[in-house]
Amino acid sequence: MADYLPHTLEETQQMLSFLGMDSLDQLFAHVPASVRLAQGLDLAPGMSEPDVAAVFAAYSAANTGQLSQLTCYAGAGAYDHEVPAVVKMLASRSEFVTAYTPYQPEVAQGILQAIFEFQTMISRLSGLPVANASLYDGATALVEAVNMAAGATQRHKMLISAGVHPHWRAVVKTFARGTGHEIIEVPLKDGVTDWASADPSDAAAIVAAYPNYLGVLEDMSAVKALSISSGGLFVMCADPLAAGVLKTAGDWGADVFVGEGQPLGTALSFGGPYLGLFACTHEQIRRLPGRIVGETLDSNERRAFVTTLRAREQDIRREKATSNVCTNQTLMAVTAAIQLGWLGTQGFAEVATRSARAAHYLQNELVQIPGVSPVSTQPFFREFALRLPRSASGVLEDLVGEGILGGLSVESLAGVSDPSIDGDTVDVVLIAVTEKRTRAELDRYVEILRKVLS
Amino acid sequence: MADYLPHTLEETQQMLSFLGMDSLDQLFAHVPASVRLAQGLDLAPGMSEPDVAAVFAAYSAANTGQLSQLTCYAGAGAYDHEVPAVVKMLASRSEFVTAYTPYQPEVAQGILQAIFEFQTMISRLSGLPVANASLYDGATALVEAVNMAAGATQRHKMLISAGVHPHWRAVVKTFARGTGHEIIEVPLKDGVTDWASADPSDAAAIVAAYPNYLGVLEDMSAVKALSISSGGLFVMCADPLAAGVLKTAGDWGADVFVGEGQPLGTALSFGGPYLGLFACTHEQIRRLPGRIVGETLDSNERRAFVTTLRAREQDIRREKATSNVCTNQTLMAVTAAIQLGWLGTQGFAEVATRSARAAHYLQNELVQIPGVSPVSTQPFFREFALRLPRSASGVLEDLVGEGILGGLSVESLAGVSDPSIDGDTVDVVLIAVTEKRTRAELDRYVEILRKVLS
Amino acid sequence: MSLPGGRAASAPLLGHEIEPTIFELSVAGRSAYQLRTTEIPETALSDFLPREHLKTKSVALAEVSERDLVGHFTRLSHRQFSVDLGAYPLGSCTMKYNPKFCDAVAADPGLNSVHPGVPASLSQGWLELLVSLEDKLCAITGMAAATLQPAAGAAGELTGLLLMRAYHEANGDQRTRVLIPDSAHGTNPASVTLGGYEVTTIPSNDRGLVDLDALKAALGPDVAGIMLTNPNTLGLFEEEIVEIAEAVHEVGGLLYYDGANLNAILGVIRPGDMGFDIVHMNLHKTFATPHGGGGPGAGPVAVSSRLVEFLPGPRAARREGGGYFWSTPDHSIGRVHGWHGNAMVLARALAYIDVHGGEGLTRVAQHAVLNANWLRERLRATLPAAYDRVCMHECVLTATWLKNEYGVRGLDVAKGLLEEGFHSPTVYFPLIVDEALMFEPTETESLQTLESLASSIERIAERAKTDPEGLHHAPQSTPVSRVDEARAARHLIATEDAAAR
Amino acid sequence: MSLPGGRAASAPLLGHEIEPTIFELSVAGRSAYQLRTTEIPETALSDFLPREHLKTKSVALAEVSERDLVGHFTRLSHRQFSVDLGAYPLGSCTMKYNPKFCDAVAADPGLNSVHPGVPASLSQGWLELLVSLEDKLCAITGMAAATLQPAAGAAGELTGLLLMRAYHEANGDQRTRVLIPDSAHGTNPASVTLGGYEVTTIPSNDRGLVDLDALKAALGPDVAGIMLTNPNTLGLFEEEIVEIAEAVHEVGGLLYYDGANLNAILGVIRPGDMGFDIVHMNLHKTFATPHGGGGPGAGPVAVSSRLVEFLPGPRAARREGGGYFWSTPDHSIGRVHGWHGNAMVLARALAYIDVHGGEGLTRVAQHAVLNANWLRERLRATLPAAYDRVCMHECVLTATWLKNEYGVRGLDVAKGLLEEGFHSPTVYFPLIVDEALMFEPTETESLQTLESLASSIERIAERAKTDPEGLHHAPQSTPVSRVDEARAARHLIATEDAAAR
Ligand SMILES: Cc1ncc(COP(=O)(O)O)c(C=O)c1O
Ligand SMILES: Cc1ncc(COP(=O)(O)O)c(C=O)c1O
Repeated sequence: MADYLPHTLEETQQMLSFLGMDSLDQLFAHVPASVRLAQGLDLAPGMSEPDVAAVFAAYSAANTGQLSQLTCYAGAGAYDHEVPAVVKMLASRSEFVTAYTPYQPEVAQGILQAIFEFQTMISRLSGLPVANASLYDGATALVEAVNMAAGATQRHKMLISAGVHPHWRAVVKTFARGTGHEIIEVPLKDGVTDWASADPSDAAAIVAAYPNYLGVLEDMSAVKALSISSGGLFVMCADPLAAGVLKTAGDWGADVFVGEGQPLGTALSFGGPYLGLFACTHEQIRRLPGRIVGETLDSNERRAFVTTLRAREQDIRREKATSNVCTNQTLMAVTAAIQLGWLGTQGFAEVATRSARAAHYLQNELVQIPGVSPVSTQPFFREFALRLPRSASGVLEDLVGEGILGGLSVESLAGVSDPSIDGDTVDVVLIAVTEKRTRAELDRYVEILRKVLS
Repeated sequence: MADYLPHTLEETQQMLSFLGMDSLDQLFAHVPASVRLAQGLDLAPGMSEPDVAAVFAAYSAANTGQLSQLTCYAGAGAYDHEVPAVVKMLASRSEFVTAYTPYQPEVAQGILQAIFEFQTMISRLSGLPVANASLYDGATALVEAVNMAAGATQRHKMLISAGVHPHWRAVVKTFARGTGHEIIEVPLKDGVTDWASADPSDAAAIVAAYPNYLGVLEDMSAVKALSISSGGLFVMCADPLAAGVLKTAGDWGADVFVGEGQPLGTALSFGGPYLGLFACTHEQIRRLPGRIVGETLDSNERRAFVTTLRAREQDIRREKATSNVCTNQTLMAVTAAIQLGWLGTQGFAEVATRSARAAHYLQNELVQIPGVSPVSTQPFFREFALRLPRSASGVLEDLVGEGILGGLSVESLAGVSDPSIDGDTVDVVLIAVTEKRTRAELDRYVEILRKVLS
Repeated sequence: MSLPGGRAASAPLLGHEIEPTIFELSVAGRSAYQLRTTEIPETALSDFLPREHLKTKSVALAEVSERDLVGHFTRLSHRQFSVDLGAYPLGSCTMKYNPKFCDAVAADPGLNSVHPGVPASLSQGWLELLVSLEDKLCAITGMAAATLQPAAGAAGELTGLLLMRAYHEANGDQRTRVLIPDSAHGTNPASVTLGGYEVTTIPSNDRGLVDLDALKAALGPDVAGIMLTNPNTLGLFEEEIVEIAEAVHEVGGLLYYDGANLNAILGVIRPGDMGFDIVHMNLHKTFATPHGGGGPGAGPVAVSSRLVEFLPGPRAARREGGGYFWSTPDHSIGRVHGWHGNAMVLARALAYIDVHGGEGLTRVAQHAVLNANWLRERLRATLPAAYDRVCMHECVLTATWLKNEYGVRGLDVAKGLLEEGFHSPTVYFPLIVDEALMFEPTETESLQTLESLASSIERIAERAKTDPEGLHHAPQSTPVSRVDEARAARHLIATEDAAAR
Repeated sequence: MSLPGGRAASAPLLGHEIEPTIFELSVAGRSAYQLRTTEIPETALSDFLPREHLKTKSVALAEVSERDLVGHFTRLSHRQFSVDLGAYPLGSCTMKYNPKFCDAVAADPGLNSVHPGVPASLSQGWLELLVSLEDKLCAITGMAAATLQPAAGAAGELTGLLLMRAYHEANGDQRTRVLIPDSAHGTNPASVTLGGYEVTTIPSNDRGLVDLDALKAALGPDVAGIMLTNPNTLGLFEEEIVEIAEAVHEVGGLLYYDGANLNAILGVIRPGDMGFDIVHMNLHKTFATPHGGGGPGAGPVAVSSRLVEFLPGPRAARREGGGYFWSTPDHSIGRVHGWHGNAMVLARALAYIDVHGGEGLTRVAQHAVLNANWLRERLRATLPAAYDRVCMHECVLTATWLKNEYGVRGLDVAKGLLEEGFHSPTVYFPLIVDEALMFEPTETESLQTLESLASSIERIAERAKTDPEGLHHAPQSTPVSRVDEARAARHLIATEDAAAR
């Protein structure tokens, strides 16, 4: 029987004797018999590691959508970027991997300083002065932003562009069941939020996405204007990589930035663990959810780092708390700091530029194919939606047969009808391109799609 | 252009100015122009890491003999044993991987202590009191043993059983070109060394293998007797795993143990890096080749480790040296210490037992197949040689078609004729079995071989 | 007994140099990145993007060589304590050994290179894995079904409370209060608030358990449910759990089980059998997925049959006749995660469960409880237990006498332990115990390690008598000495840019 | 200039606890291993193996839990300096940064799970890789062909000498002596001896170079060849190399190039163009494969066309019309390795070469030389160079004046540097320089790191004036303080069992 316990039989016995007991069961003697399991768990017997490895190898083999087999154009917040060996190696150092939350700063400067560096990087790429130490993922980061807005404005009405990722909108709605916020989705027209269709008065937050989930770059100054006129916070959801070429949340005047940090060094990982990014203005700092690392001094007056403003956190204020986040996604934050350290100023801009360039190259070619048309004529970043002459999921299936993961069907993300798309979603495909795609791959995509559609 | 240099253009310039120079070329001004390259190297331009990765992925794909595709029965000193994730993880810690030889013991206690533990483990499994810190591989370890014997006896005649791995014998012969040793191969009969056919008088060393490369367990007391009568050193080449069930070199009275340490935690690695093992009696300690770590005290009287007896080494005695080994295979020694730590007393015995058991199960079944006969009727450990009704390499090719790496042809190891095999080697296959092989796999081997031969 | 083994005996955390930040190592123009050659025409950004969207100045990140990147983060790692370096008896956190095998499983590109948005047909292995994990978590907790989406324990709590709410609402039942014992973890009341409920705090009795009378007094038709962890945060088993469950159920309330302490009862007691309706688990505690310095975790929520229809979706499900598909329960509360939860953490936990099997998990709980009781008993004379009787997987000790006699507080003891090469216990939690020190040794620490830990604590208690000042200033041998936490909060410096100002 | 970056600033090596050996952590009956379920009948050993072969008592290894195994080796790793922790200016060793990409390449099971004995048809990728590496090493050295078998530099040396011998023997030429300068690395004379030759030592002249007159005087028809490294071990280029080569060739001798210092001339000068006939390379130096705490390395030997027929075999070769096969040269000296050499090291080196390309390799050499010269110049007032002029990739400085004035020796300076968070330079080598300190910064260290290193050395020199005693006892802040090396040799304790006695 495999396990990781050190106890020899003699030691177990010796320890029991020390306690004046003679069996392990006796340790549980004070537990009412009626709630103790008579037979043990209804689970298969334990297996050795290599036996379990064989089981997992079968799972692995059954995943026919692995990147080693398919060229990836799927995105929607999760992108196939280069993550070099050096980043994986550093991020997997066991001191980082097997540490707990840095409760004892004297022996946790490694994690604390890495988070401090991460916060600085996220602050810079969001253009806002403070960032936290991470949240679960982009979607739940948006929930925190909405809650922050409610706290700041004492209002409950949230205007959310339908350009925000459908899953994020869904998550916001789920949690609004508890907080009681009113969530108003503002539809898109030609890929752009039709803010005129919504009443901004009394809004706690105006939530927009940049680029939106269809890749489109909407004019954020319109959102800023709305936020000023309504008094609600301007929450900008953004692809963190966009800041490599595009204006930041700070540049557009947003109060809060939230983002999905997966593009910053995390593998696709079937959706998790990812990395919720959150930054805001000075005004909102005492409402910042999650942990935050601050700089201070040690008793010998040397620079040191520590988690701070914990009064905001659940562990002190308890029922007054506006967030319950405790364990977050530190290792992904550390990974992002390493990945951004690897990229540096120039590499970060370069990855964004190359991704955008490749996306435009591909889009330009694909729209030449008869029956294929862009969902929006507006500018886009590195992802775009196309309307196909037939069901997107069917076309995607055909592409898989050719070794291409050609994108995601908007239906699979948003359901058959969604305010982000005029008409139904069934024929709409969302295509993302990263810096990894070569011209040969893009040209092949065009060629195969043409074949598949003809 | 990709590289790992930190220098910015400005810094290079600044450093050159500090030297009173204005170009990098000037650093080489004192080198005669006639030997300086005018055009640079005739190499393709550099490629980025991901581009190189694509080149290597192609090499990888072209290796159709990977274990993920074939069930492995190849051995001959290189075995497919379980190496768990924990061992790989620990052995790849960058403090071990990126350190140099422990020349400064104060900052190298990690490597030094690990080697001390390794030496202890090798000493115990060889049954001899001292082991060194590793040599290149089994074959070159045998060269060192032969040189040690020459030094100890001031003789040059080496009797080597043809049961020693053919490659090892070849390597010994190559290096004897320099040292001038006379190498006498003693042939096998029915898989067992025919010592009677050789004249042991004046021998510096009697070299035997246990098990021999055909897997056979020869009687080592006969070798011991020869060594006593001749006055030559008894050098025993052994599979280190054998000590999990079989008598050790020390038990048999050997003076020197050499072995190939690959079975102790190293991947098959297409043959290297492997791990040369070497242990000997107290008498020979001052002749021990390679590095040795010893225990001592630091200036505060605490236990500490250091490389010692360096006077034996080339770096002091220079032309008087009997060995020139400097860089050895430390990381593999550390890996072996970790792997043996993982196995422990019980696991080590268990792996040996299971391998032997599985080998006997398989051999027993295979010899039932018409036309298949054992090369030797003597006891064997976990490897055995069979004579097939047709060319072994042809049969092995057929097995590969069924996903089985069925062993190695003795011809490929030893050439068409070799003193280890009565008659020619062409039809002889060498089959190794490890603890990883399941009954289902073994049964399938039998079934497929039967099919292939029928 | 052999020599002590659990100490970070090589004192990796000693030393007196600080590591510069990556920004301080930065030199303009240096770089480490390398990208693939793509041969895509190098058009200018402004050729295809309108100027009003373009940034005028690049985001300034650190500019370092790969060599400096590696040196920096390797040195930072040497400034970090971790399970792999030594014993980490941090109460409530279950810092057990994280098997490397589980990490290897998660490193398989066949799992981690799958995009979360691919159709189920391309991710059958993943769906099968998720179903297997869900089944096993249900078997372990005695529940009917589970969602794997919540990314950590607190996310599970809130999800559970929303399920509670959905259940009552479906019954047309408007309830407003949730009961929580005063010993509860801080996330519990926070989650209740975010779930739209009011917290009613139930006091503990003099045995450290829920005061049953007070509980009954607090119950009423407006009570949606109660959140409990059992064993509670004192490491004590709520012996009247059956009565508690009956009382809460009686008024139509539901019982929520905070599974942070599940390690104590694995394979011995099932929350379902105690009457719980909703259970979250911390896979990063009980199921040994590494904590990553503060996450990622995973907080699946399992529920009894009457709550299944409300579970978040989509959930992986087995198709009659083979294969797997995504399905969303009829009255699902909706998504609680952007995708399917922290999948790589889920995979690790399943590997852990599969290695152990039922019997192995039972042994885990038994030895976790054995270790905690041994330590409690061993320290009896040095740090008495807050409640002096058999505990479960952790024990809450108190340093009150050291404070009273020598002015040495629990915090000083904790900091002194850092200097001894051990991680500190949890301090000042639960709030109801004076000078609380909460030790959770976990089952993977050996008797030798526990003995070594106990000796260190004894040494500290001795030192309290002769050198209390020294302890107030401990630790000194760590990468930084005692950190001024108040200062950090007073002048917030959360980024290098704030530091530079 | 930003803050210093190369120091092991978190001082991972400080601290005062020793780590027990794994045997001291061992407890009988504990275990960590897990093996596959095979369902092979569990027959007794004695059923199939004769008793006279069976061991009566198991080999006693350490018995530890996986958790303790991990803790032990992780703590040991924290007691070990490495390139990834800080600057490592160890002369002659080329401790440059080892790109992690190359390790990742070598971790591919498509390479590392291939058995070395499989037929060439199953390992075409490997053969192609080896051919590609051989071609590129030849282009770099200006040679015709190479063997990749030698496992390290010294193995390459001996292989090269056996090639020299085979060449002369094939010419019916019995030669007995090999010339070696007095500055040579210790492996050179040892290899010559094992190659069956006598060593004739050639003195250096007052410029630190081979004394051409002495060389000529030593030449004769009995000279098989000369072994040189150029730049030599003083870091100085043998400017008369053309004359040396002519003189040696004149008497029918061959020139052997010890490639340990190839990093200095990569892409700038080729050994072949200098007249060398045989070249070994240390891939673990020049081509950045990590040194592993003392190996594995790889020491391929490249030769000019007249020696190709003697190379060890089998060698991977390209087949006309596609595909690869093994071939052994007609007059091969035979195998020098059990299989094909240290294949995974070879793969790393090829990846390194491919990333750089020709131009990148030239930049490597240029900046290695730039760094060494900058450091030499920067330290001019503190530690003068043994030969005061432009050096190549390393510089040999001398602490003679510190010894004379304050009694502080080179070793004390080296040990002091450990306390400063840097690895020491090579000390007392080459033997011909008094109080030698040989610094090789390598090209991957930044200007900031070099500046920081220089400041540390200046601090030590200052300390020599005021606190020479302190330096005699340095280092104190490392895991162990100065180690008694003599004691270890006096009472050899090479195993735990010897220690226990
Ligand atoms: C008792 C208890 N409940 C809940 C939690 C919250 O879990 P998480 O940190 O995963 O959000 C914790 C963890 O600290 C805990 O100890
Ligand atoms: C100049 C010189 N020659 C030869 C060698 C021997 O190389 P290796 O240690 O790889 O055997 C070295 C390495 O230390 C060296 O510096």
